[in-house]
Order: sequence, then C-alpha cells, then structure tokens
Amino acid sequence: MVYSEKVMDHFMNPRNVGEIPDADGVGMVGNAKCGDIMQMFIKVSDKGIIEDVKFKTFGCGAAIATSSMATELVKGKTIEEALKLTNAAVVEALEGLPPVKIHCSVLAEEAIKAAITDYYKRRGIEMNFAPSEHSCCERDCERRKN
Amino acid sequence: MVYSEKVMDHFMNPRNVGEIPDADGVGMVGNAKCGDIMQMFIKVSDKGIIEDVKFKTFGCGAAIATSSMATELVKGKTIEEALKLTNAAVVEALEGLPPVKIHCSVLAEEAIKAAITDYYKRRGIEMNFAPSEHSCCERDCERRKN
Amino acid sequence: MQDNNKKRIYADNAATMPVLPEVVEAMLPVFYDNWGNPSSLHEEGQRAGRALEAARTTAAGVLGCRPEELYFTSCGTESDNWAIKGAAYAARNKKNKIITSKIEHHAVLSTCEALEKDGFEVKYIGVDKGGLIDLDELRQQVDDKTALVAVIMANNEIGTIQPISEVAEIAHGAGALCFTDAVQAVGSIPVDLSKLGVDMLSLSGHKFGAPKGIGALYIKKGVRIRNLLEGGGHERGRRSGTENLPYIVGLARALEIARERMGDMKRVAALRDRLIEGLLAIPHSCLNGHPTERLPGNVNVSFEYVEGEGMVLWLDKMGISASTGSACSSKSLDPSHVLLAIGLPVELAHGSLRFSLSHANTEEDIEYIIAATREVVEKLRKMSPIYPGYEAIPPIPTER
Amino acid sequence: MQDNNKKRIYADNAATMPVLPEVVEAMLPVFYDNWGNPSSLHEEGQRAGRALEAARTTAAGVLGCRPEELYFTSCGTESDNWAIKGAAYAARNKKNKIITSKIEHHAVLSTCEALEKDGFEVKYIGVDKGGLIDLDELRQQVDDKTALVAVIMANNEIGTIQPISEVAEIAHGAGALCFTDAVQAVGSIPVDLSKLGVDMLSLSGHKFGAPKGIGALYIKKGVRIRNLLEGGGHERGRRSGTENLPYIVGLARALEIARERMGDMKRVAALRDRLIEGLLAIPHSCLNGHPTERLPGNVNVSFEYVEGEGMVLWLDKMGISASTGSACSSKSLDPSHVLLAIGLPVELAHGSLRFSLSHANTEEDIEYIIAATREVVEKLRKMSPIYPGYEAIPPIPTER
Ligand SMILES: Cc1ncc(COP(=O)(O)O)c(C=O)c1O
Ligand SMILES: Cc1ncc(COP(=O)(O)O)c(C=O)c1O
Repeated sequence: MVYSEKVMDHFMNPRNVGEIPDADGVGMVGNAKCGDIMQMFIKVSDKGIIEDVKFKTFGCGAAIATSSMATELVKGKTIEEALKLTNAAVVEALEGLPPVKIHCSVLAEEAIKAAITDYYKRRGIEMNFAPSEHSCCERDCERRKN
Repeated sequence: MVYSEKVMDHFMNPRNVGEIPDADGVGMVGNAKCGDIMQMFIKVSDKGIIEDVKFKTFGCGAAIATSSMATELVKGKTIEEALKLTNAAVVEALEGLPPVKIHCSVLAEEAIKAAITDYYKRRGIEMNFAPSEHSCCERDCERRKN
Repeated sequence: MQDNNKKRIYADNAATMPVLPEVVEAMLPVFYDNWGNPSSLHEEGQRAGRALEAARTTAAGVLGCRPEELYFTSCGTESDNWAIKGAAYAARNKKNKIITSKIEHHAVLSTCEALEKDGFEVKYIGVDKGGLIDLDELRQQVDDKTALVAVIMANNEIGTIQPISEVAEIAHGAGALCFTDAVQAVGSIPVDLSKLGVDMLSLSGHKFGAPKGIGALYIKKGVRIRNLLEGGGHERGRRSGTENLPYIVGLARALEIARERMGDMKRVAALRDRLIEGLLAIPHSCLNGHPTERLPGNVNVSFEYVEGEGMVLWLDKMGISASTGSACSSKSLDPSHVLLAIGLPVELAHGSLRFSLSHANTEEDIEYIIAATREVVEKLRKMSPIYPGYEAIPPIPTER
Repeated sequence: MQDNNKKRIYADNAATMPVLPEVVEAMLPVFYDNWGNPSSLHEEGQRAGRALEAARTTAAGVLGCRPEELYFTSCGTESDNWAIKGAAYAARNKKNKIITSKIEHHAVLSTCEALEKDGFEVKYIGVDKGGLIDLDELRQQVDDKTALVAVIMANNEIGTIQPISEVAEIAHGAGALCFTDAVQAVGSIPVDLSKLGVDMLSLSGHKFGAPKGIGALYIKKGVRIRNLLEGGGHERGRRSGTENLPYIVGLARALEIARERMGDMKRVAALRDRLIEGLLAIPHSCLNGHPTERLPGNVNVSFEYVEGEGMVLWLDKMGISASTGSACSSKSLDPSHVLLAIGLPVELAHGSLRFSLSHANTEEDIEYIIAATREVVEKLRKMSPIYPGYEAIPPIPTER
C-alpha cells in the first residue's frame, strides 16, 4: 500500500483542521469501532456559500487526507455545489488512493453531507444526504500481519 | 549420496579386473535391467585355496567397488573361508556405502558364491549358495531427478 | 524533531530484521563458488551437498535436535502450512479435530480456516488478558478425535510467551500431536528442542538476521505427516525442491549468532521495559500483552483517541519504524484478532502501536522513541473528534 | 587426461546453472540496504514494496504477461504443486480428471500421484520416440470431466520441446485449464505468454542464472485456483509468506539477461549438435530425444554395455560435470521414466549420459568432452561382462 505524495501532504499538513464554535452545520460520521470518525463544521453565508469549513478526524492517513481534501473542495462553494461532491472527486484530487482506502473518501463525502443535513435541519428543513450509519463491516479486505 | 574415499579408490582403480580363461569357477549375477551385472572368475588350487580371482562388472560406482573389494577379500582364502564372506564385510572394508547402494554389496557376495557354486558343480557337487535371480525390483528408493 | 531523517531507528524487528552482515558474508561464497545442485553426483554437486549437511548439523545443534529432524523450507508460512495440513491429512478418517489458539499468526489461522472448509473441526482456544492460553479450556477440548494441537510459542503482536511444554503434555495425554509456531521465538529466547516436548516446530530466518525466504520445520523422529511439496524427493523425501543452499547456510549462521547474542537479550529486555514505562506515562494508554511472559523486544501499547496507522506514518516521518494492529494497517481493515482476543475494545485495538526491538537498539533510541511518540499522540489527539479535551501530558519519567 | 582438474567444464546446466555474477550484484544491495518487509507501512517497508513491484514488472515484461499475473514462489516444485493441486481442488466435485504426460518432472508426476491417492483420476499421455506428446491420445482423453491438462514445455532429461499452444487449444476445446511446466524452457528458448495460450506456467530461477529457491507461477487473469500456502495474504492474497526480495530482484535480472543472450543460444545449439555428432561416433550409442525439437543445450546419449553413474563419476574425475538417467544416479534406483517412456530398453536407459550446455561453454569444452567420453566409455566397456568384444572406436569425426 503506497500513498501518493498528495495524500501524504494532506495527511502531514492537513488543511482546515479544527472546530468552528459557531458553526451553521456540524456532521459526524463513522465510528470508533471501524477506526474512522470524521466531524465536519461549516459556516454558511446568507447567500448559501460555505465560507468556512473545518474538520476533526480520528482515523488513518487516508481518513485525515480525504477529510482535508474534502474541506478544500467545498470551501467557497455554494451548498448546492458542495452537495455534488463525490468520493471519486476526492480520490482524484488526491491523485489516487489504495483500493482498501477508498471507503475513507466515501466517509469524507458523507461527512460533508452530514454537516449540510445539519445545516438544513437547523433551518427547519428535513433532508438527509448521508446514510445514517456508515458500516465498516461491509469493507472487503485482505489481511496481512507480520 | 557421497562415496567414501575407499569406494572411490576401488571404483577408479579396481583390483583384479579381467577374466581368467581357464577358471575353475565362473559366476554371473544381476542383470542389465537392474543396471548391475557382476561376473566372477576363480582359480582354485588343489588345496582348495582361491589362488586367483578376477571380475567384470557392468554397474555403478558401488557395483565396481564392491566387486573389486570382494575379490580382494577372498583372494588367497580357502573356499570355506570365501563362503563366509558377507556383504556386511564388503561394506565395512569399503568404509561404508550409501544406504541405496547396499544392494551392490549383496550382489558382490552373491557373485563370489555363484563362482564357487560353479566350481563345485564342475567337480560334480550340486550346491547353490546364491539366490538364482537377484531382483532389483525389491529395492526401495527415493527418486530424485533434476 | 520531524526532519531527523539522517539516522533512522528501526523498531519493527518482529516484521523483519535487517539481514546481518555476517550472514551476507557467509552466503556470498556460496553464491559465487558453491552453487552446485546437492543432488548431483559430480564435484560441484557433492560439495554443495556437504555444505548443506554441515549447515543442517549446525542449525540442529543450536536447536537441540538431530540433523535428520530438521527440514528446510521457504519460509515460516510454508512450515506452518506443512505442519498443520500435513498432520491433519495424515490423520484424516481417524481424527478430524484440530485445536489451536485465538492468537495464532495468519499462517496458522488461515490454514485452519482452509481445513474447516475441507471438513475438519477446528477449536480456537481463548487467552487471558495477558495473552496466555487457557490451559483448562485446552484440557477440556483435547480428545481422542484430536489430531493436532497448534499453539504459537511467542506472539508476533503482543509478544506473550506460552507454556508450550505444558501444552505439549496436554496434547500427548490425549494422543494428539503438538506443533508450535516458534517463528517469533527462535532467535529471541532460548529454544531447546531436546527439552521442549513438541512434535513439530516452525521457524523463519528473517526474524533473526537471515534473509526472508528461508525457514525450517522440525519434525520429531517417527512423526509422520503428509508432504506439502511433492517432487524430486529432496529433504529425505519429505520436502521437494532444489535446496536453497546460500540461505540455508545463512540460516545456520544466523542461528549461531543468535545463540552467541542470547545474553544480550537481557539488555534488550531492559530497553523494552524502559520504553513501556515511557509510553505508559502518556495519559489514556495501556500495555497490551503480558507484563512478564513477554519477548525481550516486544512493546505493544494502545493510545485512546488516536488511530495506529496515523501514528506509524508520523513516526516514520520522524525516522522511527514501528507497526500497528489497527484496522488501517497495511492491507488489513479488521483490527488485530490478537488484540481483540485479549479483550481489548475495538477502539483501543485501532490505537495500538508495536515497537519490536533488537540487539541493535540503544538507550538513546528508546528516549527518542518516547519523545517522538508523545509528540505524535498529542498531535493526532488534537485533531481527534473523540478526544474529550486537552490534557497536559506529564514530563517524561526519568530513567530508573 | 585424468588430472586435468584445474579448469572444470560444467555441462550440467539442466540440474542447475551457476548463479550469474550480474545477478549476485543485483541482489547484494538488496541484502544490505533494502531488507524491509514489503508489507510494512514505514519507509523501509515501502522501499522494499516498490522494488518488489518493479521486479515483478520487469519479469512480466520479459515473459509477456501482466505484472498482476505473476506470482513469486520458492521454486519450480512449489509452482508445479500449486498449479496442479490448486486447479484440481478448485474443480473438485465438478471435475475429477487430470491429464498429463508420461515425461513430466517428478514435481508434476508425484503431485499427480498424490492426487490419485486423493481420488482424482489421472491420465498419463504417451510420447513418441522423440519424446513428442501424442496429441491424438490427448484429444481422445480430454473431456468435460477434465479439470486440467499439464504438459511439460521442454523436458529436463531429453530436452524435447512440446507444441504447447496446440496442447492448450485441445484443453480449452474441452473446457479444461492448461498448465505447462516451463522450468527448463524459460531462459533457454523464447517464451511469450501473450501468444502461448496457457492458463498457468511455472518457472524456476536456478535454471537460468538466479539462485536456487526462487520460482514463479503465471496465472492468467481470471483463472481461479486454490491456494497452496495460506497466511498473511501476500502476492495479492494468493501466496502467503514474506517476500524474498533479493531473489525476486535476482530472478528479474536473470530473466533480462536471458533475453539479452537469447541470440547466443544459436551458438549453444551448434555446440550441442557438434557434441551429439562426436558422441554418436562412438559405436553402440544412440541419441535420446528429438533430433530437432530440442533445447539448445541438451545432449542425451546412451551407450550400450556401460552404466551411467560410472561414466559420470569418471567424467567428474576428468573435470567434466554431467548427469545420467541411470537407476544408479543419485538417490534413485529406477531408471529414468522419461527414457522408458520414449521406448528405450532399460539397459540403454541405464547407459544414458546427459550433457546440458549453457552460453558459458566453448568449442574447446566440446572437443574435450568428446575425447573424455570416448576414453571413459572404452574404459568401462573393457570391464563390462556384457560387452560383446573389443571394437576399435573410430577417430573423432572432424568438425564440420
Ligand atoms: C522440468 C522441471 N520442473 C520442475 C523442476 C523443479 O524446480 P526446482 O528445483 O526449482 O524446485 C525442475 C528442476 O529441478 C525441472 O527441471
Ligand atoms: C508468528 C509468525 N508465524 C509465521 C510467520 C510467517 O513467516 P514468513 O514470513 O517467513 O512466512 C510470521 C512472520 O511473518 C510470524 O510472526
């Protein structure tokens, strides 16, 4: 398993780490059992533009790198644009991910959507863009320990 | 499989090779199918002493070395003493043989006995000291080819 | 601290150990001058054959068995597969049950799973918090249907050392064979086959300074198992394949060196204890594995609120090579079955970090590892959404 | 002539080839500097992982397959066992029949015999006088119960090269897989997997200048066979065991060199033909194997009234390394099954002598071998009780 330089950069120097205390939307996906939890904070302007976004992630290198890249990809975008973010776009922007790590990009997409869901909810609109529970058990893997 | 120096010496410089045209006894054991044939010629004095012995052998290094050693061990001995020759004595005199080659020493013992059988026969005495047919098929072996 | 990339600190010897220069030196003349096929009748072959048997005798001498009881294989995995499948299929029709532990290496576990698919019954015996096998459960399980009891001598992740002689006694009491995967043990702790009591034992060269790609299986005289590799009848008809003489010579040399250096393992154990002490001073951490029945080089600690792969990658950047039982490690996405078997919650299993030391590590290495790990844990916790809040990490404990 | 021990002439390259100095040079830095475990996350591991995949890509390039289709193993024997058992057990319950030839290497034959004991039906297809497989018999035998057709590409004893593409077509026509043991072929003749048509192919490094103890199995994309070595999931989950990187790098290098030197094989074939000519001038001799469909380095001649081991030992004393298919060779006491399969009488099988040449042999070597063999055959015939009488050996034929 080899991470691209881009992944390593976003892992070592993650963009937009932290919290937004007065966030307009907060989403959290994954769980500690699976080994990945991502929390996203968004600050949305009156015009529906994501002015600020921050994340906190518990997880592997890819989890941190995809979180970081996802925040970069939605920052300054409208909510509508942000909703179009796909995990594939995150993977592409990171110049690839090892197959076993693709699920991290899915999680990043879901985290963004969970934050937007929360943003709508606070505004009284009920929408759910992200599956409620990300199941780590569906992942297929080869084992390898030495 | 490693031959002892003694075996190699008797293979490279076999003693008593050849035929005795006016032999008093000639014996031949083994067969080409098995890959070993030994022929023994003995010249016996009036006192029953093996004055000369010669052999011809078709066979592997051990076959030639055991033939050579067997001739050495019986030369100058009485017929009775020669009949006491065992394959173990041949092996010992050669300072050992690889396990898969022990059958060669058996053949050498049988060849001597076949010559003596012939000697008795010529003198009108019916005796058979050697099994009539040496069977190569009974041999147990590990295969190994590369 | 981050750019200290000049001198790296290798602390992943359980994954593989650097090939010892002495071993390379022992192998080089074999590559150049003794490349014959030991089966050949001619000089080149016979010379190779003599070197092969000399190496076997040396290795057997270190291990306390007879040369004829030692079979060279291509790795620990092959030895494990051979021992288990060999014993299982040899007993088939008569005995149908295999007993092993929950903390075996995958070379054993996956083999047992394959046997289950093929109709064998496999029982996986549990372990306690420290990783020691439940001998009572073993006693209950072993019966006259049991062909084999296979228990790892020293665990690769948590370093727990099992009471293998007792395991062997229990197995033999029920007429079963006993096999131990000693891949992590050989070279690190004394292993004396003349006293151990097992019927089979596997080892792998690259865990003690020989290259990857050479192993051995000890099979006690008289024990019959089925062949795994059929062919030209090498290794006395039991393991075919032209012999890898350079590595066999290297394996024998590495075993000798390990024996010579066995005394040095006390020093390694002291480094281990100091490292454990330093790491446990980090809040929200715990030691995985046994406090005393432990390989001299093994340190395995879990840190709450952080995930293992991230720690390993950061430590790597800081010049330290370590490993983790996290789901995210390498090709795996399940957290370590060993950490789960000792009762560690999944979250903590994801946050495990393994350092495995060798004679090459120094006290300075250890202090640097402690300081770097503190920094990394702190860095990652700060970005962890589940970290309850910033808690000052106390100063590094002073050395005893 | 006997004491010409200074410079030895090695003519047993089919048994094993000397490790090429270029290969040792390619491996040395791996031993010293790239000893990491390719599965490890850290720098040492990742560097090893990159070298592993680079070597795989190189090797696949030479063989004409994709890197993902190439699996490294510990030897030709392992590859053969894996391919055959793997295909057989994967098809079990559905297909129960294996077809192979009568002139396979023991790594294939013994594996098939083991499968027979386990309930599989195995058919051994005959060959003609030259050693070419009877394609009609194959066509008759192959049916919808056939899981696998396994035919050796080039025979190790008599060097006969089979029409493998045709064999593959016949196998595929009946929905069977086709495997070829190319251990003697790879490195000696061009092997292009993109055109060959087989589903699996085995090779072994030590037959073309890499060390003993490294092999590979090509498994065509999409072909599913059962694992032989279970464990940590190396080689994309199909062949576990920590990767032997130095030898893998050596194997890739040796393949490259073999490709570069493929043109030189014409010269080797000319040496072979000259040697055959010289040996056949000795009365009561015959060539074993095919006159044209033959490995460029293979010479196999039988001499009546003498036995092979004696010849090999004498030639060895004279500085020449050769081998024999005689019963007395090495550990075996059966004469070669290959020589019997081509219809050679047992007596002549015992009197066979194999020389296997490489690029390292010279014309002088050949002339010396011819002269020495004449001397040895004469010496041994003189003490042979079945030699009909002394017949003057004619002078060595002059070179064409
Ligand atoms: C045709 C053939 N197949 C298989 C093998 C076995 O290869 P290895 O010695 O690498 O196990 C050999 C050589 O020994 C061979 O010549
Ligand atoms: C306990 C244990 N068993 C077996 C193995 C497998 O050994 P190898 O890598 O030589 O196949 C390993 C290491 O990988 C191990 O640690």
